[in-house]
Amino acid sequence: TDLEVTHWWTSGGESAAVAELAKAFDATGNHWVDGAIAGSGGTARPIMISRITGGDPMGATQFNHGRQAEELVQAGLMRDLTDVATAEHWKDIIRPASLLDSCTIDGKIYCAPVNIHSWQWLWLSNAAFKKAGVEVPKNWDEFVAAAPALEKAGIIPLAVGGQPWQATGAFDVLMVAVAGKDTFNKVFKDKDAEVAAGPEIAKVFKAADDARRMAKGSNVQDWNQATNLVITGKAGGQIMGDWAQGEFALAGQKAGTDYTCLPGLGVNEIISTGGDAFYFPLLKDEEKSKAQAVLAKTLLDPKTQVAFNLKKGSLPVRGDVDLAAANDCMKKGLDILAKGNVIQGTDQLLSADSQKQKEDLFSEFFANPSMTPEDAQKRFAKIIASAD
Amino acid sequence: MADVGTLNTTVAGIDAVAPRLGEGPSGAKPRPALSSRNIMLYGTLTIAALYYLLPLYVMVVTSLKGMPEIRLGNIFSPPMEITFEPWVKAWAEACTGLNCDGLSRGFWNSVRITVPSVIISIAIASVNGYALANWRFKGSELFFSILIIGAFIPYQVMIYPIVIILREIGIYGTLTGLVIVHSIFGMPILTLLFRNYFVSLPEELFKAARVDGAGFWQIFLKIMLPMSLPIFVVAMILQVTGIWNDFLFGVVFTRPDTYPMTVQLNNIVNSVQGVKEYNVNMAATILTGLVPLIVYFVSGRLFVRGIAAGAVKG
Amino acid sequence: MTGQAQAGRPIKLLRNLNAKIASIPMILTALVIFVGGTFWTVFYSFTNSKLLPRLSFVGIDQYERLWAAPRWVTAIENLALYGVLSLVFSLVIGFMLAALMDQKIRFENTFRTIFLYPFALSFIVTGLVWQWVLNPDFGIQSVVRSMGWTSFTFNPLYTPEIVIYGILIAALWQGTGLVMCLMLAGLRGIDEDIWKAARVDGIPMWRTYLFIVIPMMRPVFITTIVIIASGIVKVYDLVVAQTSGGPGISSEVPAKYVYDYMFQAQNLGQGFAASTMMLVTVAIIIVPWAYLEFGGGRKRG
Amino acid sequence: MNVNSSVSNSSVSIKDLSLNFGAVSVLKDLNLDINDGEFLVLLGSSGCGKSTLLNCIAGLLDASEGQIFIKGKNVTWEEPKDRGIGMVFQSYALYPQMTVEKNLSFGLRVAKVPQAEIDKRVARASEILQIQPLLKRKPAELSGGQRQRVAIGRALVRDVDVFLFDEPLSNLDAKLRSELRVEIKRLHQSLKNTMIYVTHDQIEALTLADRIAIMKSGIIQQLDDPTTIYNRPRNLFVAGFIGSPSMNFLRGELVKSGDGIAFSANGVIFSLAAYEASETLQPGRKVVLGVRPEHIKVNENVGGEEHDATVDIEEPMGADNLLWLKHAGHTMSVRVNGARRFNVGAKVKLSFDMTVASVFDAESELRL
Amino acid sequence: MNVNSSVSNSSVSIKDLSLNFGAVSVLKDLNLDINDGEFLVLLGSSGCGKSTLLNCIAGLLDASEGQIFIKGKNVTWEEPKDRGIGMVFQSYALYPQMTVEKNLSFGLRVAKVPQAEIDKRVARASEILQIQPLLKRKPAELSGGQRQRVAIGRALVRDVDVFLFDEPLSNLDAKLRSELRVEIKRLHQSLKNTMIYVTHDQIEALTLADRIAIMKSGIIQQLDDPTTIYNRPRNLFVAGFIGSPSMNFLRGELVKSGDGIAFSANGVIFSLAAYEASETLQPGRKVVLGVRPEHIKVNENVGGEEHDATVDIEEPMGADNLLWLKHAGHTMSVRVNGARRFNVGAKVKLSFDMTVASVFDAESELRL
Ligand SMILES: Nc1ncnc2c1ncn2[C@@H]1O[C@H](COP(=O)(O)OP(=O)(O)OP(=O)(O)O)[C@@H](O)[C@H]1O
Ligand SMILES: Nc1ncnc2c1ncn2[C@@H]1O[C@H](COP(=O)(O)OP(=O)(O)OP(=O)(O)O)[C@@H](O)[C@H]1O
Ligand SMILES: [Mg+2]
Ligand SMILES: [Mg+2]
Repeated sequence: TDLEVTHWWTSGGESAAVAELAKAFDATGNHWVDGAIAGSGGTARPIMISRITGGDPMGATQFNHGRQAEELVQAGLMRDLTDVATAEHWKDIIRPASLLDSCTIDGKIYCAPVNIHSWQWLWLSNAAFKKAGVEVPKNWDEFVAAAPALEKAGIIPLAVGGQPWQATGAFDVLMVAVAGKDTFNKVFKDKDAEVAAGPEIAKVFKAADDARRMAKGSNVQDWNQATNLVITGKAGGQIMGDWAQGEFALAGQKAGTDYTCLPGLGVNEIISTGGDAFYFPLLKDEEKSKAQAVLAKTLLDPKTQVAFNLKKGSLPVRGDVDLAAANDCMKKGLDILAKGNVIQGTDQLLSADSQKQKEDLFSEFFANPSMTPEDAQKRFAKIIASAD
Repeated sequence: MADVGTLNTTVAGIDAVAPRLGEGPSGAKPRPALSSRNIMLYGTLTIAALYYLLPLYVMVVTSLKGMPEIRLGNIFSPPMEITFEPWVKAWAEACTGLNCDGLSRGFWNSVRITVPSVIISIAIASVNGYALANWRFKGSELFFSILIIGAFIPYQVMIYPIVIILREIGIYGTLTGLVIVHSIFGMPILTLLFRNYFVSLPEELFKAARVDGAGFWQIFLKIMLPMSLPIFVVAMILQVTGIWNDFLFGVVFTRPDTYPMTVQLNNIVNSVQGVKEYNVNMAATILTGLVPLIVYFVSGRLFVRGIAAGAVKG
Repeated sequence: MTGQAQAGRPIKLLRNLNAKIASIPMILTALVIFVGGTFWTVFYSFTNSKLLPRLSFVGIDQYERLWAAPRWVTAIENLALYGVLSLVFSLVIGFMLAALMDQKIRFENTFRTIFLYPFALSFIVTGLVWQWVLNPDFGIQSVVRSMGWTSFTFNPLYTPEIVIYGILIAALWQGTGLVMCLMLAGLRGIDEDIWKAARVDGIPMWRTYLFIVIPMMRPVFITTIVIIASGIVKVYDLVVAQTSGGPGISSEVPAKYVYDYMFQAQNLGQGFAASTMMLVTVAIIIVPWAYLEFGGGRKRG
Repeated sequence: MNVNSSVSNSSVSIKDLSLNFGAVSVLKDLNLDINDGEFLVLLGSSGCGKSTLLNCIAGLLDASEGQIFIKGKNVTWEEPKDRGIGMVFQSYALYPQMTVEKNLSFGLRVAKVPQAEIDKRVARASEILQIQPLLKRKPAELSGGQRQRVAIGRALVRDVDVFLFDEPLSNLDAKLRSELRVEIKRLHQSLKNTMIYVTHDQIEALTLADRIAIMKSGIIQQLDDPTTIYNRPRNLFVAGFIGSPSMNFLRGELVKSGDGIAFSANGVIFSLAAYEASETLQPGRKVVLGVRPEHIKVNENVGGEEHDATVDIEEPMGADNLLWLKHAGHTMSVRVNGARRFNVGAKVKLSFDMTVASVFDAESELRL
Repeated sequence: MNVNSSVSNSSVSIKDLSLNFGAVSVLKDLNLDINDGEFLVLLGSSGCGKSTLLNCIAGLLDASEGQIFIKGKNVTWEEPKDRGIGMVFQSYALYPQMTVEKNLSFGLRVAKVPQAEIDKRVARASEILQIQPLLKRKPAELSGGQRQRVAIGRALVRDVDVFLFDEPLSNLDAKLRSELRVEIKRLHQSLKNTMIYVTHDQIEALTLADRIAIMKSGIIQQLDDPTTIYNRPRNLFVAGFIGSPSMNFLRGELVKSGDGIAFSANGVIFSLAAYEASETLQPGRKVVLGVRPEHIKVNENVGGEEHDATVDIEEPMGADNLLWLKHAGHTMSVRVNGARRFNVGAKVKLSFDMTVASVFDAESELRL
């Protein structure tokens, strides 16, 4: 049966990873009809939602699991996957459990998580630091200290693309690294505006101010263009999620020798466990509905998980798979995961609305040097206060 | 002005001495080809033309370069080595997700979307304009005013209501639905142009046809249409351009196998493997713009004539 | 009215029946889409609809939040600035080009085609190309610098203060050709005798244009302004393709705010509130004018 | 409604017709009966509602009130094509993309008349109008006069009862105008159709009409044959409107003079003994005396007193010579033979032919 | 060439003027001297080059060859505003968004004439043209005649030597046209400026002109005062062009008849004994006899033979009555007094007044 799957995985590493999913699904005798829409979730999501609400749903669609699809589920537009999940014992195999929790609404499971993404990485170009004549930093503070040397060598210290979510992501990462897991949870999970206005977060803003200064001059829009600055040594580093690793891999670079990755910015080795999941709109066609179940099952198949995540540069959602082929950075991630140093991603903690407001704030903050960290923090606290 | 008058007579006295042909100015006033007026005129036009041509030049030149050459940095320098590789790639090989057939697939989808959309939207708007110009009825001007105000409503605002309406009619996601959407959003400006054009045609022609016994449709088809080529060309150009270049509706109201070329273009341009392949992007960009461009070059002269007729009357 | 007394007076509604039938698409569009859609939007702007429209009213909360959002304020400011500049420059440049083209020049067709062709390209393409031409690392700035003028700085797209001008450059490039055509058409419609009269009166060319010809071209200007202005209000693709609203939020526009909040932030209520504000603004400017211009039973022509 | 009898012998009959454009009332309670085969001219200055009336008859405008009968049938709500009318417009209104032949036959083809019949009628019309050689041309390739002939032909082929002309000759130059005028007259003589002809040119009205209806602001001022209109205008407006140059008007009052009645203005006395209705005139009444330029004789007595005048302007018009004279504070126009020439400033003697003069009440403006 | 004298007393003088539009030659070696204070009318049918000539004089078109003098000064290369001319256009060409006052004064303000002077001139012009009450209105609020008056005023305020009129009255209706004609005539009499007036309406030409220049295809056919043009047209074209209805033309040949010369056509003989140049006529020559409609008498002998004819059409025109008669295979128009009426088909006797007839050579078309 043909099943149309929409997603926004179109960059090099991503599409290679999707191909693995498609291959596995086709192997079950069905057919994966690819519906890629480029330009990140912001472009793709409205299209997906329009189609689902417009009565012309696809077979399956990617969302960042968490709260993005909540209302679609509540409106009864999504297929209940509990049957598949029970049959496949997802409760036992998916780890961390919070991933499945995000898919669960009123006790029913509505999505199949496929990977774990973590934001908390600093990617560094070894070549750039060599050129600037400084050691490759081992944590954020060293990195900040090395910035002047990089600048002198004509290298942008920190690459940040122009898209708003990149600045926001970088800030969240700095928050975990600088203020720690508890503060992070207080702010984003408990929506504690007082903490958000407090001295801990002020430190984070101080760090963000540094980042802002270091990011001056990165005239690129897309995240992978920013990553490319690092790959080519035009920039010293980039704060970006583990998906950046795919780009390094595609460029033929090797972790450790060509580039260095610092989870948790080398300060606080904690990673967030956001990720992608597939949702399955409710279809009238029996056949397709069955195929959906098959796809859901395939997505969590150990072999698929390994193949997909290796290409994607993310971590599998099952703890029981063998990742011998994983590279340095991925192994670091797995270690942290195993230690349980995990937090939930902001996607899961905040509504898209609050996320967007945050994005507006941080993209402005990063682009506008005249905005003081204090002002920014005030606005940040306000957003947290009204967040849901 | 009496003083000027006397001045003239004195001048006349001087002139009268020998005002015979061949002395004094005679024939056409000499106008050197390089008069300061011409230099100004053609100079300004040429500079303006350069500004308009610059991006096209950059696009073409870049699309003919290889990536190594592009990295050298000067986007204005002509290609040292012309390669058509980017064009081939943009047309047939570039990947979006798993589909690696470039723009070619989107091209035919675009054609399938554009042709009926252009025809139907123009058909509807021309009939509207005709009815508004020649068959006014109570309220027709009100609807027209609403339509004109509708021209100012951002498309995004209307997506939700339209999705709901199309869903209720049950044509969401079909070509019919998309054609309707294009007709709706083309209607305000096109109706304005058609109405103005038909108003500018002599009213007596319309009356004569009515006396001759022709009805609403006969007058439209046999009398008005044959006289309206210019405005149809204008409408066609506007609609071909608008619909061919449309991204938002194309992506919201179609499915992957019927995505128009612009969606494909977006996918190619926005999904990059590390380095952006500028040459492929530029080739893809030119390829996407090619159809409207050809329509322009073929019908440019009629365009101006038609615009004239469609605009002159408010 | 003596209607009933007269033999065979037909029912009013049925007169011009064909015209009315033919206008059904227009009437439906006007009523269902534009009026209906607008009311629907306004209605739901008082709810806190998130991903899907739902009827939970929150009064004017959305509007309060909207006007408290710096991004919205920036967007409105940008639109005002961009709108005024774009309208003025389109008209001025378009008119000047048309005036030049109207001097019985040679190669008129060539020039006209050159000025008009960008209109065939979508805003996405336009944005992309100009993003590139204006890119400081390999666009105009780098080329000029590589020619020796190393302090040359022309980097509008990454300079928040002037980014809107970078967008303006691209928008004008794309749209002035059409304006020029409209203006040229209008100029060609001016009575020859007016020019002659002005020459005999000894009125210099520029004054003839300014005080006589331009006022005479009112209808052309109106059509042109409708076309340009409706494009300005809707400007979205160009900004997305060129800057994504950046750097920061410095090139945000209202249409993008609407789109982002409706679809990315999944806060329909907020998006609807923003679109309602746009509509209100447009209506305040347009409705009285449209009434004067098109409504009110004005005489034919 | 029992209007049959009054309707039966008229070809077109208009009853209490009113028409408003919004708040503006253009036609007011208009009544008009046009006989079968009559050539009726609607004459009036620009904007008086002539075209509006014609459009009402044609069915191109809906009356606000009133009824229209054509050939005894109430056509008030009929479609134009069902009224048995043909219409010719000032701007010709030929279909530019069709050849002359197609132009002529369009109405017939719309009505699905068989081709043989169409050919016959086109042949007949083009013969009558002598446009056979033009049949294959397009309107753009025709001269103004030829175009207007085709436009007439278009009405001709439809074999209609009533022809409506809306200033058909206004767009032509003087020479063509007089030629086509004769042709239309001849056409009417041979076809004997009812024709309603709108013009603001009084020469056309006088030469063509069986009867002339003179309109002013949507009201018919006088409906009569040309001679009566010219010689016995019903009121001041008609008198001033008809005749070129205009009738000379003198304001004054009636006085007794000797045995009869006389007119006095600015102290000058004109005997009205010869006036046709002199017995009805009452002394003391304020009146306007109207005398046509050709009824004033220069240096030639036709009876009555002689008046001194000075030549102010001379307008030689070929066959005639028009003099503008100053006479006792009035300016007066006088038409003399083209061969008689005067110098500006010359003193002349005037003699008024009162048998053909008109006297109007100064207040009601009606002829006495 | 010793043309000093001819230039010094002419206001406008045109020497060997030629003008081509691309390959089309519109004016051919044209020479014209217009006297100071003269009212010259350029008369010709559409497209003959009248406007082109006027535009050359105004400086709005560059001559291809030749020279133009105004007030003795060679202005061939001058700008229009420096030629001392004012121009009035058929379409009025008023500046639509300015009030009448602004329209009048715009040229002066541009020329930086002091405000007091502007006011004075506007006041004077508007007084002459009686447009004071309209000064604050815009052109759209004026009637055609008022607009044309303002257009004339615009030339008036500029105090120019030469007025150029390009069919100023063509857009007006018949009545207004005759009124404004008188006003222009009066204006000329009071201003005594040189005026060059283009028209294709012969009535305007005949009434207004001191001299008329009749043009055909860019060549002046005859330049003479109206009476001469009317009575002694130099050639067939002029004879046919002037007069309404046209002169009646009969083709035939000269024959001997008794003691004198006679004209014979279709076997009918007309004695030419009374013709003014009868002695120069040679028998056997193929000629065209031209007789004006008012020079044929009906049932009234003015000498010479009488001819039988039948009334074909009667066109009553108020003061006159125009008869179209069939006579020996010709159609002939005859003008009689408006009071004399005839029935169609009536048999009448015609008598031709040969003293004022014209005889043209059939080949050269020149008057003999
Ligand atoms: N569609 C309309 N709406 C409003 N007023 C109109 C309309 N058509 C005509 N009028 C007015 O009605 C009056 C009569 O117009 P109409 O065209 O009948 O005049 P007319 O006698 O034919 O004049 P003309 O000789 O200029 O053709 C005019 O004052 C005109 O302004
Ligand atoms: N700009 C031009 N280019 C080419 N031919 C022209 C141009 N202007 C006029 N002509 C031609 O020159 C001839 C004379 O034109 P002109 O306007 O002088 O005629 P006219 O006597 O004024 O006629 P009308 O009475 O119609 O105004 C015409 O045959 C016309 O087609
Ligand atoms: Mg009319
Ligand atoms: Mg002319």
